[in-house]
Amino acid sequence: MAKITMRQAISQALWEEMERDPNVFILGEEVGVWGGTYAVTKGFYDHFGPERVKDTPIAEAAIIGAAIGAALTGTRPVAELMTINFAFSAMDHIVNEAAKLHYMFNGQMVLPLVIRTVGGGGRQLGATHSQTPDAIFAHFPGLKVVAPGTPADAKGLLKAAIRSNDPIMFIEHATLYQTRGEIPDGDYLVPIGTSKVQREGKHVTVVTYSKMLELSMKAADLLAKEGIEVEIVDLRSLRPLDMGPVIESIKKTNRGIIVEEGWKSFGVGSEIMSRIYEEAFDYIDAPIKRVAQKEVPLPYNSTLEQMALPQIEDIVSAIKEVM
Amino acid sequence: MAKITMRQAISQALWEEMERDPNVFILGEEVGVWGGTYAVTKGFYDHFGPERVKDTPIAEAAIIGAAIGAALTGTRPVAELMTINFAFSAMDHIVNEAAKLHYMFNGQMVLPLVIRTVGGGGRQLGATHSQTPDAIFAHFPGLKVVAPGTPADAKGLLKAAIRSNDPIMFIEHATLYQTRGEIPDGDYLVPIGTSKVQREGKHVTVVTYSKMLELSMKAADLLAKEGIEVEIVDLRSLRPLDMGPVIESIKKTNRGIIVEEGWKSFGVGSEIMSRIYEEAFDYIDAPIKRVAQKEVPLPYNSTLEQMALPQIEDIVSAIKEVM
Amino acid sequence: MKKTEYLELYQQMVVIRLVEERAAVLYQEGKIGGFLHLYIGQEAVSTGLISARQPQDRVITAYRDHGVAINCGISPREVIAELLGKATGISGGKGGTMHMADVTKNFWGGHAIVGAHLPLAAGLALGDQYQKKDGVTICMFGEGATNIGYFHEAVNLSKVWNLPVLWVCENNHYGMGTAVDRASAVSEIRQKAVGYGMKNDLVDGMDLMKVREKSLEMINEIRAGSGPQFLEIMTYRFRGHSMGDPERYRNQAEVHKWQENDPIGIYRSYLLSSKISTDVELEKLDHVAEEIVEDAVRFAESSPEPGAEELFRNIYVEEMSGD
Amino acid sequence: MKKTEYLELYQQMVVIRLVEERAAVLYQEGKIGGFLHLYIGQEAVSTGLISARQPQDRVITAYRDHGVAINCGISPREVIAELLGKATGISGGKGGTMHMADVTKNFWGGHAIVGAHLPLAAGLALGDQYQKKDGVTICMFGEGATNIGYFHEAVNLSKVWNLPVLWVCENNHYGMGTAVDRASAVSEIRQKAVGYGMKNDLVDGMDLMKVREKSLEMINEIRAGSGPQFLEIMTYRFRGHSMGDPERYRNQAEVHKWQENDPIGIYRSYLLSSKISTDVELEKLDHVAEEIVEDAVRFAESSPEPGAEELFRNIYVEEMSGD
Ligand SMILES: Cc1ncc(C[n+]2csc(CCOP(=O)(O)OP(=O)(O)O)c2C)c(N)n1
Ligand SMILES: Cc1ncc(C[n+]2csc(CCOP(=O)(O)OP(=O)(O)O)c2C)c(N)n1
Ligand SMILES: [Mg+2]
Ligand SMILES: [Mg+2]
Repeated sequence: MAKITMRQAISQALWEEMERDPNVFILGEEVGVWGGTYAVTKGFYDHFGPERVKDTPIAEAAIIGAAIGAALTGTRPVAELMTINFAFSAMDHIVNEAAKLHYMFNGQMVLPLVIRTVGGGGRQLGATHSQTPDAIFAHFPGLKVVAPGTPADAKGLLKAAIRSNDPIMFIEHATLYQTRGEIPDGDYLVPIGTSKVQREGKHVTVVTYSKMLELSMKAADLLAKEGIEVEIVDLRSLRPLDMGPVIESIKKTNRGIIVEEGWKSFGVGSEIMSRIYEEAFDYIDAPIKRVAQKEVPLPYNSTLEQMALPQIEDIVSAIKEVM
Repeated sequence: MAKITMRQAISQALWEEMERDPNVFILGEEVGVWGGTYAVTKGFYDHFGPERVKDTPIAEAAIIGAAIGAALTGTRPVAELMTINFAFSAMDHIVNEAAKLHYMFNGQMVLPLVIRTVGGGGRQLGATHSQTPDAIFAHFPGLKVVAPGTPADAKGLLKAAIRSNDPIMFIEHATLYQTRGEIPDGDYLVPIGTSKVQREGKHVTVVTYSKMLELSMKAADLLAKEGIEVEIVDLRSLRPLDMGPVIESIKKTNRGIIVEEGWKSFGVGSEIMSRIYEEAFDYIDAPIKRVAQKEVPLPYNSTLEQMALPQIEDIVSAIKEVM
Repeated sequence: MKKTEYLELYQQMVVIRLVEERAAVLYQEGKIGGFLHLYIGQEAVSTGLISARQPQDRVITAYRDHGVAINCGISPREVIAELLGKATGISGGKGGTMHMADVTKNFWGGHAIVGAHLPLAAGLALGDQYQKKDGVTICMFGEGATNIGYFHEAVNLSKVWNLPVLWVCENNHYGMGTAVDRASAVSEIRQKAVGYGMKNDLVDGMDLMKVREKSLEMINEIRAGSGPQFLEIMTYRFRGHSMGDPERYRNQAEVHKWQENDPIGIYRSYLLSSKISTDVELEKLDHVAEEIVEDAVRFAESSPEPGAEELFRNIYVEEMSGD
Repeated sequence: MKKTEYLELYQQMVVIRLVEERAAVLYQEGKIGGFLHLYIGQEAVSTGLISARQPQDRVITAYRDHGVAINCGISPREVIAELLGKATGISGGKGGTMHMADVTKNFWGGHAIVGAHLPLAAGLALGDQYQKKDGVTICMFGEGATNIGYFHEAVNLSKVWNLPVLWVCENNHYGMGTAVDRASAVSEIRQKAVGYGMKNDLVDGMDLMKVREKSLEMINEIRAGSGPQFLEIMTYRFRGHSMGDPERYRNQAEVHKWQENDPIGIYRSYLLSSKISTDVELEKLDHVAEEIVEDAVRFAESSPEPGAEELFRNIYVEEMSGD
């Protein structure tokens, strides 16, 4: 069990899979010579060479479109979209092509494609560069959407994604790259589409994922001092959505909140809340609450930005409100 | 009170607003010489001329981007995206530019922009051409999303949209154009962001909008024969979302279902259900149900397609299940 | 070419023509749903072009794909069955008219979002390049598609990476109702290739032999490592854009003028005047073609619809762990 | 030009340089958040270009916008205050470094999505054309931006509609770490204009007078009705792409060679050798510039942050009826 950063975990996953399978290659803006804008692919270009670590023009639709095409021929591209905000520039290729080809052509087309991208706010990048629009991608059947919250999961999930034959959006979080955590030794996979209890507790359930897992963990630490034992379920993937552990936890605690970084309306929390009520209506003792981003384009000014983003205190008070 | 089709209602709204205000103009693919692929702008080109009815290249990003730019100069463009499936090709301009400019530049930029587009399935157009992804647009603060279900609302809402100074997605439904309904005489507006009770009842609440209003009305007719009085609340706009009439109705009936045409997960119903539980938890006597599209890319074959789309019987049985 | 090969191409054109004419009737009978884009008038383009490919060369096109499908070796049975949405259709009835493919014959579809398949084509070629295969990817698209950003990104990428693609623009003078110069900055589309420093040429698309010759030349050069090339093929569609086209944008005199250049007639004359074949022989082929198409219609009409279980098949390659 | 005008341009360049140098320090001190893209080395481009515009001419650019903002008449106070996220910033602290605009000065921003402002520029010009105003829209973008689809759609549209736009490509040889020929099919970017049949030219961007002259010529022609034109300006950024740039993609010798061509030095020499000004006079201007920038920093640092109520202001123009 080594303790490494999220950045290292993701980098290791990519490196190991590229070593294992010569059909795996990387393409994207600045993944090569620059070493990745978040330094995830640092050293890859020198080691694997320009054929397998391909710098692209600034042309998101072509990056995803070409990755789809290459995947159809049996290679296993890992396409990087520098940030998820630029995924809108490849939206058609993600939702109309990647998500639909396999079905539309009756299974003839197989796309072993991973789209790695980075979301999240909190770094004063302004409204166009700080989004967490994960929910909108999760809306499309045919696509899988994965968003890890720990280094161990990031590594295992990314390796599983690269070995999968389905198109997968793999959403990393810009402010988690420095987060450290233990990872299992050797080669391991984390199955896509499995939620996980990251902390056990009996009083209240927090459903969350990605960066908000970190904040929820801290909120749980604070509440533990007051005797409130928080159970935290990490979704890890939004589609497929594994509600099993969520429902199980809710049936135990009878209370819950959902914490997400993105905007509240038509977001991740709406779906989770709906499913909980659909599947465990009789077990809910108090209205479930959502903690989410305020519904504004994220401002540049740091104070305003932090006001808009969910904070540990927001989680703490939401939990207290459902108790 | 004349009885006209949805197509006529929308066409009249456009025509009247263009007559009223010379700053209003139309641009989009085939809006001119062709007369609009759904014949909504038939006759406009001859009457208003090529300067005000502008056929564009097939270039969705440029259509929306240019409409934004023109709006910034004080004109009032109505940009048509032939179908909402092509909105993904203009996604960045819709969610990163139109939705954010006013806020990001501290109110300096004003965008009186309407994006008219057409959604919905049921015509065997296959997976890429049959989507109802309304929820994903409604996720973005800064944008307004309107989707009328009756000719009267369509006309009044579109006129209100054209006179508004905010960017608005106006989503029509391809299989509603022939639907007839009474409209008020003369010039009238329907305020954006107001839900409406379209049918009164006391036993159960159906929350819906757009095409599914039509189906819900028919389901209500059927149930009326069995003595079940259904109240139907039509959202009419998804952002701003007016929950007032919904909550009021739920507090009266204590039971509800939500009917939408799009996919269930991370859809419109998730948000509505969450809000109901947040705002009226103590009033719900049975778990609310969602009726929505099966989570598959919509197939071409008509039988399969109809299996995937919500049907009147689905609404009827969902209502019976919550009774 | 051997005589049989000449005749085979003749037969392909006639079969395409008859399939399209039958499709128009089936559409009017309500047996085909959705849109229907006929290839009548353009048969020499794909027949000549695809006759020049090797089996390892991939073909990809837009929604006007029935002819291309037949040229690629998909049987009229499978084409018409797909039009009728039958289980025996080439896409199992799930794709429909716009989404036909047979990857075993290196035909990669049938794509309905204008221009979106061009990045996929770059990717197919990238896959071959990466795997050091010597295939050339032939990508067909309309002149209207050259105005969308996808065209630009894909063609640029192909040049930067020296991908083995033959870009083939079928200039049939209109994108729906929009004449080429009303939507494109240049009306000779090949001039766009100059902006990418790409070798390009132009050929008369009503003359199969000219199309074939030029295609052979370019495909050979690309296979030899020339990098991508651009071929503009001048042609004309004799019918409307799709079945519901009011055709207000062109006059019948223009249509008639082009119809005098019938590609089948031209090729027929060529076969006769060059003494490759005789009237009697060709008439026999016409009859065979009629029988093939009649058989195909019978086959399609008597084929079963896809079973209900098909609805949820092939959304993903793997079994999903969540839902 | 009058002497004062010559000196004014000198002063603008020096102020820009000093603002950028101070910004770098403020960034290192942690007072500026987000990314920071400096304009050092490129000052002559926007100074020469914008000196050629009339007040009715609109300017729009990308995220490397501080210099452009100053040339357009935004005070260094408002620029630096925006960098610090203060209420007195030109975008009220909500936009930040990448989103500065002052529409009263016909400066339309500051846009952070690569290439996405080009369609907006077409729209600004469309608005002027529609309203029969004689303004020319000047749209600046990097050479890296010419590979994205937005470029293509916007430039094509401008030509089809004969819009009054001057497209200005600042070719600084790199898009982040990607040298021009690693991402673009042609390394002389103006060649792309040929693909649109558009008049184009190229000018040395280190020489203010040359930039000004060429810009004047083109803007005049466009105003006279020539339709859009394309100007490539060769330049170089002396600093990294943004503050966190490891600069692995170029060697210091190359940077030094370009630094010898300092645009301020070149213009200074010109002013001296042509006897427009003297060393003493220019040094005095240098001092004035220093004071302006010091004052701006003091102003910005002592300015208040935006109040909490700003978070929810300017999402929409109108009051919303829902929430
Ligand atoms: C992105 C997108 N926008 C619009 C459409 C609607 N549409 C379908 S075909 C077509 C015209 C295409 O013209 P062209 O590329 O010349 O091909 P042709 O139909 O002439 O073969 C349009 C606008 C679409 N399918 N996709
Ligand atoms: C659509 C999109 N993709 C990627 C980025 C990230 N990005 C920001 S600047 C940049 C390089 C742009 O280069 P160029 O256009 O040459 O402008 P320069 O920075 O040289 O002024 C990239 C890739 C972005 N902002 N938007
Ligand atoms: Mg065409
Ligand atoms: Mg550059």
